[in-house]
Amino acid sequence: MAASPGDPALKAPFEADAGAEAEGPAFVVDLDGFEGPLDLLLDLARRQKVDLARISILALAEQYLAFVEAARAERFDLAADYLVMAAWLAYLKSRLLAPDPKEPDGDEPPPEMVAAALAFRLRRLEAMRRAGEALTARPRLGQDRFARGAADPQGAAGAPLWTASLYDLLTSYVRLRMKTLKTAHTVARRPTWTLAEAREALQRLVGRSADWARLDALMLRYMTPEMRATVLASSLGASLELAREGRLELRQERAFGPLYLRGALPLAPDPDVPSKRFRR
Amino acid sequence: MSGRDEPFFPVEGFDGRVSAEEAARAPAYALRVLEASLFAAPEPLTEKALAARLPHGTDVALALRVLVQHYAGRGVNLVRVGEAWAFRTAPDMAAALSAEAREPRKLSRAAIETLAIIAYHQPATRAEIEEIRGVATSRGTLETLLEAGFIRLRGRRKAPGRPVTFGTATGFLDHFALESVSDLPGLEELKGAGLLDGRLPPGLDLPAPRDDGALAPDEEPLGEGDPFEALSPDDDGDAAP
Amino acid sequence: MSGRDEPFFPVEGFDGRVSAEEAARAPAYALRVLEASLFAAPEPLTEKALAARLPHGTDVALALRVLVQHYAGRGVNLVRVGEAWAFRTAPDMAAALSAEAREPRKLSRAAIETLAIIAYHQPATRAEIEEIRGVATSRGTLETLLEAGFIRLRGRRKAPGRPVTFGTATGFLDHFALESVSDLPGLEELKGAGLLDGRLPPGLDLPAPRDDGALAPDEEPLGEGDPFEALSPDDDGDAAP
Repeated sequence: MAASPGDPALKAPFEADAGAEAEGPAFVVDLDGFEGPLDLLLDLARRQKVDLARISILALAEQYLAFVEAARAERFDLAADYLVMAAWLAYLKSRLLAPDPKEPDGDEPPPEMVAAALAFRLRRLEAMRRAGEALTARPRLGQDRFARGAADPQGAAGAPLWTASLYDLLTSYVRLRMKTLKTAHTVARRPTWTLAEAREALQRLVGRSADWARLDALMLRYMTPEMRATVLASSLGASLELAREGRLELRQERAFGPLYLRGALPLAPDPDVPSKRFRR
Repeated sequence: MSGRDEPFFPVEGFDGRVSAEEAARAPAYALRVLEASLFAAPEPLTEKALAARLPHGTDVALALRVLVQHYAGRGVNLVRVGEAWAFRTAPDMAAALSAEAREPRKLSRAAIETLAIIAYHQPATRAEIEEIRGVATSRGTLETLLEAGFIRLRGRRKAPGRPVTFGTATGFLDHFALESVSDLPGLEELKGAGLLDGRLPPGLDLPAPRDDGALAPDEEPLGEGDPFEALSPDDDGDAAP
Repeated sequence: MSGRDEPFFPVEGFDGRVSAEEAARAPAYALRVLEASLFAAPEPLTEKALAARLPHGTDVALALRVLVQHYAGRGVNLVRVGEAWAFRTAPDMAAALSAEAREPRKLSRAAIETLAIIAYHQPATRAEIEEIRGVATSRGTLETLLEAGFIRLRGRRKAPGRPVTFGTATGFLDHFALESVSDLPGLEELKGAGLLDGRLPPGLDLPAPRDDGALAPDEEPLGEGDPFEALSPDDDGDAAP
């Protein structure tokens, strides 16, 4: 339920003494107890202790604004809805207090009508709330009244009567379609050429060939338009790796110039040597 | 409830709703088939379904009235549930049957309120529910009510966007011991007070509840995955936005 | 069995097993509690269990005898099951019950999905259904839907293999209380009703379902042959393709 008049959460903004909260955010206004501004308004309206049909909207607007003011003074962040309602009520209040003498200005309904509509909505919400309480107070199936407890072994059944609700139908359809979409995204995932693939291809292409060959020319066959970037990146990475391991040699004449490679010398090199062979 | 003071075996004197002569016209065979059918059926049975089990031409309505009357004072009553009929234990037997009582279905306050609005205003669109409650309706709330069999998708409003309308389902009547939605508590009063009238004229609207799908400052995108699964299962109540 | 010739409401003259004076000693309250308990219990109840629900000192055995006698000629009888008691439909009611007593069963998820696809995409071939579901559709699933009267064979697609096309049947509209398939909600309505998350992946579109009864331009009549053959190969259960 919404906070009752005795609820400390609600009292806080009104009754907290200013000094206590001077430092620190210890102060919490439990707006979670309210289901939005209308709920808060209804709670405030109930405190006018009159028939909801005769509440003063002006007084209600003032109470609401005071509540919001107090909450803001405590540096409490109010959800946007509460602030929008505050602005709306402030405007309504100003119109109620100072009616525009030159009346029919635009299509704005007179403030009294707007106030009456708000009062109506509060009464309607209250009525629905009471209706919900009245419903749940009824003798409920499974708690106060009971259906047959066991299947009847003699109530032989024929062909099953298949049932499903429209809700089942719609949710399962939507679920399916969402799933299909997700799969489509996976398929469209950016293609990659892994380092392992590059390594394997390089070893196959270069092998022990003693001739220098341009890396991009060697890789040409793999470079479909969408694969170009990944093939270049992976083959460069793999060739550096292979050079470090002494399996091939790399040569580049100048910065950003083409990269040449050839098979390593047949003699197994000293582990330190390969890095020296890597000339820039 | 009727009954406790009536004789346990209602002999001749019916209480006026069904005369003895009328009752005599309801053939015993039909009454027995109805008893057996309604007893054996796991769900309430419609008059139409019951008629299909009886010899052609049987006055099903009369037979049902005879049975209703016969069971009125018993431990088990024959009750009407919308268009259908079912045996249910008498409401005053609750205490004696406490062993059978299940954990009450936990409905959040938001769910109860939403259910009441749908029941009293049906057919109601989501926008209408939100207008009355003044807050956005969470998906979880409607799902809970749909899954419980309390509400159903009725159709669509003939209005721009043709929004889906919700209404109560048979499970609602059954659960809350209502014969029909016209038996809703306080319905006439609310109607008389004009509280069930349609939407307010435009221009008199309060600021509308926010449900534009846009992210609030304290939210982040769902990211990958099934959006259905992303809804936490306990997203039952409506959070104040 | 007993019953059909006996008066439907056993008046005074009990058949000797329980005298009227005896019956009068069984308090109505006890009889009502027994009725309600035996009806609501998930299993037959022993005399001891029943006694526990009654005021101390109640003559449970007598009360049970009174009830047995009362229900002797009815559609539902009170019977002894081993050491316990339970209500059962009268044995001679079996014929009347089995004729129409169809146990409502929930459609399997596979069946609901298939049905939904057919509803929105009709006319749809089996291959098209499988494409959307991502799994093979078992013959059993389609047969269930056909037998339930939810779908029908519409015709054949004018395409290689001339695959059978499926559409919804009148049973579908009846069951889901739709006037026509075009009343199925579209994407925006589902969203508006709160059945879809606000943040949908782009590219999700729902077709506008239609079923005007006539064959589509790319359809032709079913023609000769067992239409069920079109459902083979016979594989039970939905398997991944």
